[in-house]
Amino acid sequence: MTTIIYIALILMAFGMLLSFIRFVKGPNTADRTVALDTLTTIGTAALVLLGYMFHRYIYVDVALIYAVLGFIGVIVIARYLEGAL
Amino acid sequence: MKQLTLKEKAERFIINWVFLMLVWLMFTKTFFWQEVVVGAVTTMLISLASVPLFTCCTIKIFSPVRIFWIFYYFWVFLAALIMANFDVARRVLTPSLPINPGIVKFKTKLKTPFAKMVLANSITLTPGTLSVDIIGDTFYIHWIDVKTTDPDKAFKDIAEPFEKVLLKIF
Amino acid sequence: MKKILIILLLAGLGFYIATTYTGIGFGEPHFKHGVKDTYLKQTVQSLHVANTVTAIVVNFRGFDTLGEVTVLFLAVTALGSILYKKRHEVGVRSVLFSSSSIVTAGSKLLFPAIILLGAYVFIHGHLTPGGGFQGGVIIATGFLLMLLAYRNYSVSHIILSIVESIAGITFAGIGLLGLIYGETFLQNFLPVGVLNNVFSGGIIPIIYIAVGFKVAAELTGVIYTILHEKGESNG
Amino acid sequence: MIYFILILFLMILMIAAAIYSVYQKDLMYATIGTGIVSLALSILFYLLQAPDVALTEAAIGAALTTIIFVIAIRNTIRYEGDD
Amino acid sequence: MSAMEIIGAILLLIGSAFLFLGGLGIYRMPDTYNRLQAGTKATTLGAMSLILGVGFLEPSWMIKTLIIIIFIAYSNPISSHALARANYKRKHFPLILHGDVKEMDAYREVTEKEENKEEKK
Amino acid sequence: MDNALFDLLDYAVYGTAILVMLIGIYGALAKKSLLKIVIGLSVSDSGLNMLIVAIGYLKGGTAPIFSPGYLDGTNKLMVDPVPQALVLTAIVIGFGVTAVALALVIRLYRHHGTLNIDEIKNLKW
Amino acid sequence: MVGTPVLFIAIPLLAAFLIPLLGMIWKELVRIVPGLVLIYLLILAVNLLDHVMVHGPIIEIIAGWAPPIGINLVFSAFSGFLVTIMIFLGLLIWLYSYRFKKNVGYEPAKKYFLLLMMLITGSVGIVLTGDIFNMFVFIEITGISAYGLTAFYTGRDSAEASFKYLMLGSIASTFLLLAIMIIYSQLGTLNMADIANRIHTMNPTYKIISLIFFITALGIEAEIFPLNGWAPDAYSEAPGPVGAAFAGIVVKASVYAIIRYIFTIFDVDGAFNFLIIIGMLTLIIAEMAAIRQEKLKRMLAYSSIGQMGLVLVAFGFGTEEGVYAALFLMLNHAIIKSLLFFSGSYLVYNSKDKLIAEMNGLGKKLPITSFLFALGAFAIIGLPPFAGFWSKLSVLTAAADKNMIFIMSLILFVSLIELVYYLRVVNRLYNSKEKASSIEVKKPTANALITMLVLGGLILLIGFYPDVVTGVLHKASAALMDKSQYIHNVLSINQ
Repeated sequence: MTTIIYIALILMAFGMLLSFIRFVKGPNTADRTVALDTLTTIGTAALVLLGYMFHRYIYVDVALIYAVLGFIGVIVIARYLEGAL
Repeated sequence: MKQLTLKEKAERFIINWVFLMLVWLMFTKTFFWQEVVVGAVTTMLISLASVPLFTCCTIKIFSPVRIFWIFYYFWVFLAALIMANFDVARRVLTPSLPINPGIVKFKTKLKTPFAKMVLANSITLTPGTLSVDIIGDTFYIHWIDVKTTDPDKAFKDIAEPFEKVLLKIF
Repeated sequence: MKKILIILLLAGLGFYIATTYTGIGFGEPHFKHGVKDTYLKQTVQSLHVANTVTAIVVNFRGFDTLGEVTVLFLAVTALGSILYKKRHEVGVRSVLFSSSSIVTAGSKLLFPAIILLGAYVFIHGHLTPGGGFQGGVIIATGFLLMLLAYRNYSVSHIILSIVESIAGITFAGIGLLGLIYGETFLQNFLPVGVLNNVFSGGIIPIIYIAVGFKVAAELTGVIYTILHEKGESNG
Repeated sequence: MIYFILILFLMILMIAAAIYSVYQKDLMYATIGTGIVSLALSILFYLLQAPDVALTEAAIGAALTTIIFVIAIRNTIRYEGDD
Repeated sequence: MSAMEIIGAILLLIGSAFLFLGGLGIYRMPDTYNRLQAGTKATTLGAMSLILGVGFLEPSWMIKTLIIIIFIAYSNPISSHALARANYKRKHFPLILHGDVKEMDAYREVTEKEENKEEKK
Repeated sequence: MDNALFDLLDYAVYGTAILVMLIGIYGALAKKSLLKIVIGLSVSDSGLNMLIVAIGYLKGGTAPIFSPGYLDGTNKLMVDPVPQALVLTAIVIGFGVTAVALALVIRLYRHHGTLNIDEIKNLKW
Repeated sequence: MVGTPVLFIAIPLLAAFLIPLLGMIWKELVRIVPGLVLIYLLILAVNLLDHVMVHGPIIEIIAGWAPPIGINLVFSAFSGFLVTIMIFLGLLIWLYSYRFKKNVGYEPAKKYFLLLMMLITGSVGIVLTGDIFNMFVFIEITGISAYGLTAFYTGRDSAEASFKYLMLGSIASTFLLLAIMIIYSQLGTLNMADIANRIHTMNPTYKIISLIFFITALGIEAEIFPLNGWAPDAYSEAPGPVGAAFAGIVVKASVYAIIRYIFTIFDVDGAFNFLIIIGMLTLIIAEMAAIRQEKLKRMLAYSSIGQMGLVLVAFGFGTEEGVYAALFLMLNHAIIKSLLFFSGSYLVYNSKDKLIAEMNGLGKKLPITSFLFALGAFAIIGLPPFAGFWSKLSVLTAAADKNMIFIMSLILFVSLIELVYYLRVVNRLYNSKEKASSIEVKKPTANALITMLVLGGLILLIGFYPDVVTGVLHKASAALMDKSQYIHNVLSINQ
C-alpha cells in the first residue's frame, strides 16, 4: 500500500515539475495561468492523499478550500486578460 | 431584473435550501442534532439571502423521472470523461503529437443559461473539445482534432448525446 | 554596484540568521518548561475545544486576535483614506462588461455554496482547521467572484459597514461581558459543553463567528474599494 | 523517505517560484509566481502538520492576493522598466 | 487487502498517472488551447480518480471526497473556458495546422464583428 | 538512511525559509519598480511564516487538534500549537499591510505617472 | 479604583467599531466621540496612576489565565506615567485638530479621527502589554494608523513618505518576528516576566542575536540613527498635528519598548554602553542635519530625533538618576515638541513651500503663535526659566555621577547647535523685515489657540515649579529599575 502511495506522489511531483517548467517557459500570460491552474489541481489531489497518509480526516478541509478558491484565482486573471477589469 | 412573484421566490428558496442542506450534510458527514440544527439555520439564512440569484432549475427537478435522467446523464458523462482522458493520453504520449486543432461552431436547442453551462462544461470535459464561448445559442468549440467544420455534423459529433439527456432534465 | 552591496549585506544577514536557526534544530523539542504543554492540556480539560490553535487564538491569546481584527479594520480605513475620491461617479461599474454566460451561470450556482463553505469553516472553527479569518476570507472571495462575473453586481457599502461594526462590537462586547460576569476581560462565562460538539467551548465559537462576519465584511470592503479604483491615467 | 523527497521538491519549487517572481520583468507573471509560492507554501505547511495555517495561506494566497496585485497592475503599468 | 483497498489503490494509480499526463500534456502541447485541453481533462479526471481512490481506501471519508470531486468537476471546466475566452480576446489565435484559417477558426468572425463595432464608435 | 536524510532536512527547511525571505528582501531593496518592491515584501513574508511554523514542528508529531479520529489513535505526540497561532496573526497582518502598500503604489502612480523609484524624488536612496 | 487597565484598549476599540455606525446617525459624532473617549481615558489614567503611586502596580490578566499562559497588562508607575502623558497629549492633539481645516468632508474626517484614536491606542498598548507577541500586534496597529495618517493629504508628496515608512516598518516587523521566535524557541514562553525570569538559562549567543534584532526592529520606529530615514519625510508630509503625535506618542512607545527589553528582559553586558554610543551618534548626527534644513518641519523632525538620542543616552547611564533624567526628558519633549509642532504648523501654513526663509516677519501677523513658538524653542534648548532646563540639568548630573566628562561636554556642545538653529527661526520671526505679501494670514482657530496656551502654561509651570512632576518621576524610575519586583509581581498572580 505504501509503495502505491509513494509511486502516486512521485508521479504527481513530476506532473508539478512539468507544469512548473511550462510556467517558466510559457510564452504568454494564459500559458502561465494554465500552469498555475494545473498546479493547483495537482496540489489539491496531493493534499487529499497526504491527508490519507497522515490518517487525519480533518486535513481534507484544506483540499476542499483549495479546490474552490484556486478556481477564483484563475478567473481573476482571465478577467484581467479579457480587459474587463 | 424582473420582479419575482411570491410563488417563484418560495420555489427557489426551497430548492436552494434543500440543495444547500445537502451540501452541509456532506460537509459535516453526520446527523447529530446540533449539527443539523446549526446547518438548517445557516442554510436557511443563506438561501433567503440568495433568492434573487438562484436560478438553476425549477421545483420540477425533484420529480423522480428527472432524477432518473440526472443519474443517466451522470453515467453518460462519466463514460465520455474516461474516453476523453484516454484520448488525451494517447495524444500526449505519441511522440509526433497527432493533432489538428481548430474552432468549430454549432447551435443548441437548450434554453436556460444553466443548462447551457452544464452542456458547455460537459463538452469541455469530453474528448478533444473545449468550449471557448457561448453567444446566444451558438457554441464555439475548440477541437483538438477537427473532423468537420460543418455545424450540424460537429453538433452530432460533439454534443448530441448530452443534449438529448439535458433536454429531458431541464 | 548597489546590487552587489545589497547581496553582500543580505548574505551576511542570511548567514547570521541561518547559523542561529540551524543551531536551534529542526523537529526536536527545544525547551522543557514551555507554555505549550499547558495549552494542550487545558484546551481539552477546561475549555472542551478540539482545536488547540483555535483555543490559543481566541481564548488564551484572544487579545492578539482583537488586535489583529483591529489591524484589518484599520487597513480598510487607511485604504479608503489613501484612495479617497469624492464619490460623484455613483454609477461606476466594478467591471467593464459581464463575463460569458458560462461563468455567470456557474458563479450563480457556486456563490451560495462558497458562502456556505465559509460559514462551515467558521462555525466549525473550534473542531476542524479553520476559523473566523479563513471563513471570512472565503466569503469575501465568494463576493469577489460575483463582482468579477457580473457587470452590475453591487454590494451595499452601508450594510457592509453595519455588519462590520456590529461584529466588532460583539467581539469587544463579549470581552467586556467577561469582565462583568467573570473577572477578567475575554473570560469565558458560558458553559463549555461536550468535546467535539458544535455547541462547545463557551464563548469561543461565538467570537469566531463574529470574527468571521467582520473579516468577511472588511475584505469585501477592500475588494470593493480597490475594484472601483479606476486609475485616471488608464481609463 | 517520501516525506523527505516531497518536502525537498516543494521547497525547490518554492525557491524557484520566488526567484522567478522577483526577477521577472513582467509584473503579471511575477504575480502568478507569487501564487505558486503560496501554493507550495500551503502544501509545506500541511506537511509541517499545520493545517490551520495551510488553510489560511490557501484562502489568502489563492485569490485575494492575486486580485489586489492584479488591480494594482491594472491601475499602473504592467512592465517593470529597465534597470 | 480487501476489495475496497484494491479498488482504491487502482484508482490512486490511475489518478496519479493522469495527473502526470496532465503535466506532460501542458509541457508538450504547442499552443495555449491545446494545453488547456490537456491540462483540464487530464488533471480533472486524475484528481477525481485519485480523490475517489482515497475515499475507497478510507470509506468514512467518502462523502467529503465526493464533495471535493463535485467542486473540482464543476469549477475546472469553467476556469479553463474563461481562460480560453480571455486568451482569444487578447488576440492569441489558435494554432491551425491544416486547412483554411477562416474555415477552421469559426470564432474569428465574432471577434472581427466586435472590432468593427468598436471602430464605428 | 532515513536518519541521514532527516539530518539534511534540519538544514534544508530553515535554509529554504531563510532563503525565500532573503530573496524577498533582496527584491524589495534592489528592484526599482514599486510594485516589485511590494511583491518582494509579500514573498519575504511567506518565508518568514514558514520559518515560524518550522520552529513549532516536532518529528512524528501531528496537528494539535483533538478530533474524534485522533483520540482513538495511538500517536499522541503533537506539534507546538503556539507558533501556528502566531503565524495566523502574522499572515493576516501581512495581508493588511500589503493592501495598504498597494493602495499607496496606486496613488504614487497617479501623481507621478511612473513606478520607477529613481524618478520619484523622495524615494531615491 | 474606577476601572482596570484593559479599558485603555477595550474602550477605544469599542468606540472605533461604533464610530461608523454613529456617523450614520449624526455626522458630527465622528469628531466628538474620539474626544470623549480620550477624556474618559485621561480620567481613568490619572485615577489609576494615583492608585498605583500608593498601592503598587496593577497587573491585569486577560481571559482568565495567569501570566505565563495568558496575556497580561502591567500598569506600574513607570508605564502608567507614560500612558498618562500619551493620553493627555492625544487629547490635546484631538482638541487642536478639531476643525483643523474647515473644508474637510465627512469621510476624511471620520477616517482621520479614527486613525488618530487608534494611533494613540496602539501606543498605549505597546506600553501596557506584558507579552512580546502582543507588543508586535500593537506595533502593527500603530504602524498601519501611522501609514494612513501620513498619506492623509492627497495631492502632496505624502504618499512617498508613507511608502517609505511602510517599507521600513515591514522590514522592522520581519526582524521583530525573527527575534520573538528565537526567544520562543529557546524558552517556550512569550510572557515578558517569565522570559526575564528564565533568561539566564538561555544560550548567550542567541540572547545577543535576538537583542540585536529587537533593537533593529524597534529602532526604526524609535528613530535611532541609521534607521530613521523615514522620519523627516513623514513629519513634514503628515498633517501638522500628526507630527506632534509621532514625536510625542509613537516614538515614546518605541523607546519604551527598547528600554523594557534592555532593562527588564535581557541581562546582556554592554547593552548600556551600546545605548550610550547609539544615542550619542543619533544625537550628534541628527542635530548636524537639523542645522542644514531649510524647511521648518524637517528641522523639527531632526531635532526630535536628536532629543530621542539624548533620551537613549540618559537611559544608557543605567542608574536611577539616569532613568529619572530620561523620563523627565521624555515628558518635556512630549509637551515642548508638541507645542513647537502645533505653532509651527501655523507658521508653515503661512509661508511658501514650508521654507524657514519665507517666514519673515510673521511675528507681527501671528503674535501669539509666534510667541509660543519662541517659548517652545527656548524651552527645548534648555534655557533656565523653562521646563527644558531641569531635564537637561538632570541629564548632566546623571552623567557627572558616572564621571562621563566627555559625554557631558558633547551634550553641551550639541545644545549650542540647537541654540543656533532655533534662534535662526526666532530671529526670522521677529527681526526681519516683513515682505510685502497680499496673501491673507491664516489665524489659528480658538481650540488650537487654547491647546497651545495650555502647553505653554505647562512649560512655564514645570519650569518654575518642577516639584509637580518630580515625585511621580522618581517613583516611575524606581519602578523601572526594580526588575525582580516586576517579575515577582507578574508571576505571583494566581487566579
